[in-house]
Amino acid sequence: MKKLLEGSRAIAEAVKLCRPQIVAAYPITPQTHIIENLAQMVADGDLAAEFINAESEFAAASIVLGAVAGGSRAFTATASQGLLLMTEVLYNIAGMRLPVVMVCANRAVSAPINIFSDHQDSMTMRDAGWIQLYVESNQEAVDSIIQAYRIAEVCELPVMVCVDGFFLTHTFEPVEIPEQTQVDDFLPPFHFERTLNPSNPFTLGGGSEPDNYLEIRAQQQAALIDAVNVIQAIGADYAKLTGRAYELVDSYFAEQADTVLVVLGSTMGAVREVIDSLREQGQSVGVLRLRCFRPLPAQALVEYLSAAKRIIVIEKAFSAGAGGIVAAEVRAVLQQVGVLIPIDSYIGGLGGRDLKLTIIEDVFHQSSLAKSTADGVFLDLKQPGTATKQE
Amino acid sequence: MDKRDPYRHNVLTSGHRACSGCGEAMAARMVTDLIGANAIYVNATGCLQVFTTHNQQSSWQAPWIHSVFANAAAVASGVEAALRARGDDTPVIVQAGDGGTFDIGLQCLSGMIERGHDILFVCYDNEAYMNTGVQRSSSTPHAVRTTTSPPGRLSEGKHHLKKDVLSIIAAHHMPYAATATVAFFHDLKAKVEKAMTIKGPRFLQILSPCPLGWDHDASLSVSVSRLAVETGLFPLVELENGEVTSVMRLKQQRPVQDYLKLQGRFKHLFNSTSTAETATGNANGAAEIRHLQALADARIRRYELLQAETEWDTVRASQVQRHGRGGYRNTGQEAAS
Amino acid sequence: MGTVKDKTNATTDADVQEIRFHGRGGQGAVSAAALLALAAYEKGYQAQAFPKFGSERRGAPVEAYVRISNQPIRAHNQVYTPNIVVIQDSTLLKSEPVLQGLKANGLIVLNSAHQPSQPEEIENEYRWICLPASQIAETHLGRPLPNTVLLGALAAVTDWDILPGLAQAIENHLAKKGKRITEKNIEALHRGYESALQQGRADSRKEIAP
Amino acid sequence: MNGLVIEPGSTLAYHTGDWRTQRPVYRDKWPPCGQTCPASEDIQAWLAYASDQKWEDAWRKLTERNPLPAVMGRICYHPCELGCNRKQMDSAVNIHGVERYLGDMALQKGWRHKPITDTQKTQQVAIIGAGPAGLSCAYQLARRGYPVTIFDNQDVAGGTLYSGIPEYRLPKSILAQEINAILELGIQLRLNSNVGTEISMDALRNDYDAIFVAIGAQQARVMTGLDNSSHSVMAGVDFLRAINTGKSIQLPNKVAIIGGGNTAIDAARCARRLGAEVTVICPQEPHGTQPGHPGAEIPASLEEVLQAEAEGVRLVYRAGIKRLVRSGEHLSGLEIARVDRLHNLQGDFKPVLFEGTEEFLPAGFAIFAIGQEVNWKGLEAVIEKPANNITVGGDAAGKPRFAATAVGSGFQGAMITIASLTGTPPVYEQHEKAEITVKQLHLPYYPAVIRNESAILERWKDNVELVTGFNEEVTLNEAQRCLSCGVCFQCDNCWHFCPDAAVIKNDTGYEIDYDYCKGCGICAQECPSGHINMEIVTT
Repeated sequence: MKKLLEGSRAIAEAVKLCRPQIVAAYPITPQTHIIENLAQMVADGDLAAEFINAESEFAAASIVLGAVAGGSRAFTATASQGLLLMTEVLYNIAGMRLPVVMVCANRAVSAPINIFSDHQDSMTMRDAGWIQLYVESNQEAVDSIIQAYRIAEVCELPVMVCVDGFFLTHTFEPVEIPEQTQVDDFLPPFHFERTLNPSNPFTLGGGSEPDNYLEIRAQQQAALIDAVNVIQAIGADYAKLTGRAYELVDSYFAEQADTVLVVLGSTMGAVREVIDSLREQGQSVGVLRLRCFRPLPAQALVEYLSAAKRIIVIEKAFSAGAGGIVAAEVRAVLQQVGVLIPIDSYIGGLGGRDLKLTIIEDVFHQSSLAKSTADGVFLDLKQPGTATKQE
Repeated sequence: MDKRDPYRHNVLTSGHRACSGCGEAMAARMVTDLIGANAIYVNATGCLQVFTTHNQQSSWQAPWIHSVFANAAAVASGVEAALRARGDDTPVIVQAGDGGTFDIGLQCLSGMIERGHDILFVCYDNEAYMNTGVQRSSSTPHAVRTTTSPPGRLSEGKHHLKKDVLSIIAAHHMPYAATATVAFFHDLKAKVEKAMTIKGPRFLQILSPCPLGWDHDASLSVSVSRLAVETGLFPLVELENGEVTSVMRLKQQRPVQDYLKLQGRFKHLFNSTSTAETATGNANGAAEIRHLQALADARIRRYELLQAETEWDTVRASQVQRHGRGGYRNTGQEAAS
Repeated sequence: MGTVKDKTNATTDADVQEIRFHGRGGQGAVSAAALLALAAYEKGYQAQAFPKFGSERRGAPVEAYVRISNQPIRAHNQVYTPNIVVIQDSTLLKSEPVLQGLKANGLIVLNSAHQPSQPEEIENEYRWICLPASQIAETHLGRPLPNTVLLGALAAVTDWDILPGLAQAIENHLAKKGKRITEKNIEALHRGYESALQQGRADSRKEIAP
Repeated sequence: MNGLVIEPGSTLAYHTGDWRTQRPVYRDKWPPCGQTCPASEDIQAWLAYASDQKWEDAWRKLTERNPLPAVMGRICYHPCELGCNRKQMDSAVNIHGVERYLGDMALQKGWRHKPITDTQKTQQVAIIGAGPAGLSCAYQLARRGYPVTIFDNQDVAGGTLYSGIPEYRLPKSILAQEINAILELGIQLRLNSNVGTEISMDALRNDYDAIFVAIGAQQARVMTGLDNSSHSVMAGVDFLRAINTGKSIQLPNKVAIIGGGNTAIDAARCARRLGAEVTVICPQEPHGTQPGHPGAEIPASLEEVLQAEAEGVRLVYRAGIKRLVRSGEHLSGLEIARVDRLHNLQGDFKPVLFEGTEEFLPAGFAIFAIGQEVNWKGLEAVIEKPANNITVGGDAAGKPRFAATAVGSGFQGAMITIASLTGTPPVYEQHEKAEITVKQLHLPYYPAVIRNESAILERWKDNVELVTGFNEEVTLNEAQRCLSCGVCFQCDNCWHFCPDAAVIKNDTGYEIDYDYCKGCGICAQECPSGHINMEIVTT
């Protein structure tokens, strides 16, 4: 049954359904409502977990690392600076192949300090070895979290569910929360083979040498690449249970369109409106949302984008000194299979700047950037001197 | 599994790559065999982690995990909570060096204590960053030579004092915090065993001589550690809920020179050519030796190491007896069953 | 949905009603938005509510938004051109651009006994519902919290038929605070509803009815 | 996660022993107690057993070299305790107290000596003299399967132990029991058999394959130039024999003893027990006055002197006798004078007296205890025609003439005898171990424990044994004071302190696992007893 819930509450309900035994977190806007809800659930006895108030995000990540190694399902959430403070541990969790699930309430990275949403935080973690799922809505956040636990535990890889801060976390919208019995059927009790246990003493996180570091990393890479199949299979399984299907990528007329926009996250809703409007006007446009960004679903990108004549990427993060991250990766994937479609790379929505429908629509009307060296063009950029000075 | 020794488990077994005469290896072997293999060990980055896990080989015969440098206490918090969630009362032990305790790991340690996790945190204090080649830490004593506190025309080694981490930790209303060192095995044993009977966070700071970083002969690790205590520079004390509840009395106070002279890290103080006192306010070698003596005297006064009403003194604690004074509870046989 | 069409955003199919709440930190603007969305959702509409993104500071100006629609609401953008503005504190009229973007013929629900003179620079014609919500609240709750009173007024001047839904939402929302407080708030909700009706603005109901 | 390459193996596969440039080796050392024991007892070893309350093991270890522990525990002057390294820490281990306890316990429990071999030899050995040397030799030979016959000219076995040592120091019953225990090994004892007169040496040589001559030094030295052959004068050795064989002796009120040895003190104390006022004229200085010159001090043991003084014996030090003063046949006293030097110009022990220091010492009886000599009468051939199969031992072989020396001599005699019988070089079973000094010990590791002393009865006049033995608790306490110099006592230090798990503890001690030992040397540095050597690794 659908309920109108704040996104953070819906996320907390989803986490609760997964029966984590340990929740560890450190507050940071816009993640706070998620962990406040979880803390209340624990306080009310509705969630049989221990809520551990970490003294930093670095510690929170470390605690869930330890909790999973210690044999319990765990959850954490953070954003922005908190995610960056976790960086060392996130790489470590992935390298140790620990099935941790976290939510990143996506937020801009300072300086200047800015609490509003963009994707720079989780994008910066793209090489950490985590599976990254970027969700469009709170419904998808709920569904992805439940799937994330199973994906993580099957692959022995950590999963980061990326939820746009405020746009999703603070928004009340209708969400269907699965029944506990449904989730219990879908997600088996936590099992981690390498659990620290005196009856089978195991060394986790030992040193390696030039001799074998490469091989271990190669295994990690192979596991991430293989995870594409696991994510799809588990997604299909979930669809059977709930009727809600999620793919690696989410196409809205992408495969039929001459011009395809590529986006991530909650922007997709507005883009759908724009696509509808443009298609009503007879334009051959579509959009492809990368739900799964890590592992990069190369095969799906090729399938959905090869027939396009023009690709536009709007992304809420960039690789400073280079340009759009997603754009570069999409370009690389297509070029690898010999598809040379012009790709226009736009960066927008940074620091909470709303990607208004008009701005999105305007991108379709812009002439192609192809053959220019411009890459990562900033959208909605104010002219010098016109940026407001606000509180 | 190593079952060579029927009288101890060798939780930390042979083939590790610690330097010859390593005090930390010695201390860790004592601690882990006193606790046994029925525990989960969480290690911070550092010498102990590096020399015990190398290239697909581990010296640990108990479950052991290492994550990163700063987070051992937090990882342990997670492990402990996970075990508790599963109704498993296996003890959780953190092992860290002074870097992972005094400096980069202090925040996580503070969090672990504040949250009351049932964890024993053991700091093997060798008073500098030895793993990276002897750089100064906040545990490095005053006037010590390290590669980042070198003596020179304007310097007599480390300018600052050794951080009193024990007081910081005790100030958390800590159920149990104590110091120990390898030379006094039976004292160390009593403290480990006591710590293991207490619920909640517990802390042991174990002075662990480093032949490389302290620049003494490999055979002198125990002797040097004994002198650190006998001079008063490293008091052996116990604090419970922030109060000093026990000290090891010094039967006789030795002058600090006895300790300093064995170690190359203090050598510059004895042949100091620095005339820096007037120029920079730094002292010359002789004055620094007097300063170290004064620091020892102050610690002795603070903990009443000469007057304490206790029969537990440096002589009594050292004494051996025929067939030993008792060793380790856990043997390989016990752990196997 | 309704007769008020969004002319400022050509790409939007304008079946959406957008409501903007203005208040001060602590006055419950965000809660009010959520309660409104819940009541509408219970009535069968699609609804979305969210605060003005950012940190909340007690006493500082606060905004919250609601979208109500017959169609699923996909966009997560901010609200720029509301159909209705609810102003919980009349002092905000002077300090904040509370009427910014309000659609022509838009509705203003104001916590005030009197209708203020419309600033000259605003050309659009607006319809005002003014009621002393704080005083009403003071009478019924013992505290000048205008929130539920204004929601009652809003129910009175729209034809969403959400008065029972609001009462239910308030009951759920305040469940932890006890039956007495819940009852008083629901009473305040009804007083607001009645007060708005008594202003004889029945015509405005028709204008904005979805 | 099957096949994950991050699954680690064990570092046991990595042999850090290759890093080593020196290696620790457990090596027993030879402690000073053993070095100084005239009987070469492995004192440390039997104290170790005693420390573990393995009393019989301790007794058996002790009796490997000395079959008379109950006797020696009473009368030996325990030079071992002078050598004891524990003196540098507090005070020496009371070794003789433990020895006596073990000897007494053996007698009380009836422990019997056991042969070393089951093989009975056919070569016969004769031993002349049933004193400590002869008994010791017989014991060692018998344990090794040789048929042994002891000849003694007295009617009781024991030699000087019987005739020379008073009851209050060594009860006859104790001596008899220990001798019996030795004889139980199958030794023939022929008393009242005077070899040299009744039985000729030649006859003995015909009947026996080897002979050990241990006839003692029982003939009193006579001070020349004195009228000391007549009434009221007696040799100390004769006086003691008379006392010890139960002859009744009547003494006048005042008795003078001449000499400073143990015989003099024994005689003085015996005379005191007969009711006399006794003065000992001793040419040497008192104990402790001539440090570094032990020969200048009274040779009698300090304990004996102190006990004698406690019993009222008066000692006049650095005095010599100039003449006996007689009134008719009766002795009225001695003229004594101060000693200038102890040796004459020829270097012989013959105190030289100062002129003009004479004084009169009233005495009705004088006992000369100025040494004994060997009586070779009838056995001259032994000296004149040395033979491979004839060995001389005990007091007859030379000085020092201590009972323990005689016991040691008996052991050596047995070894030489066996060598001559088998045609092989003698096996002394001497310890080929490095000696250890106090500098190699780590004294702070040892607990301070006060030395236990035996109680001395105040009822000395009863002529019962004066010094009491230890009880078990005290004996254990004393044995545990042993520092175990140079020998492992399983204190666990090496085992605790090894950083590399290269010291493996087992039921009997420790072993080094050289696969992993890095040679840091901590074990050797921290070994309390100096048992561990660091030895350079040579390829």
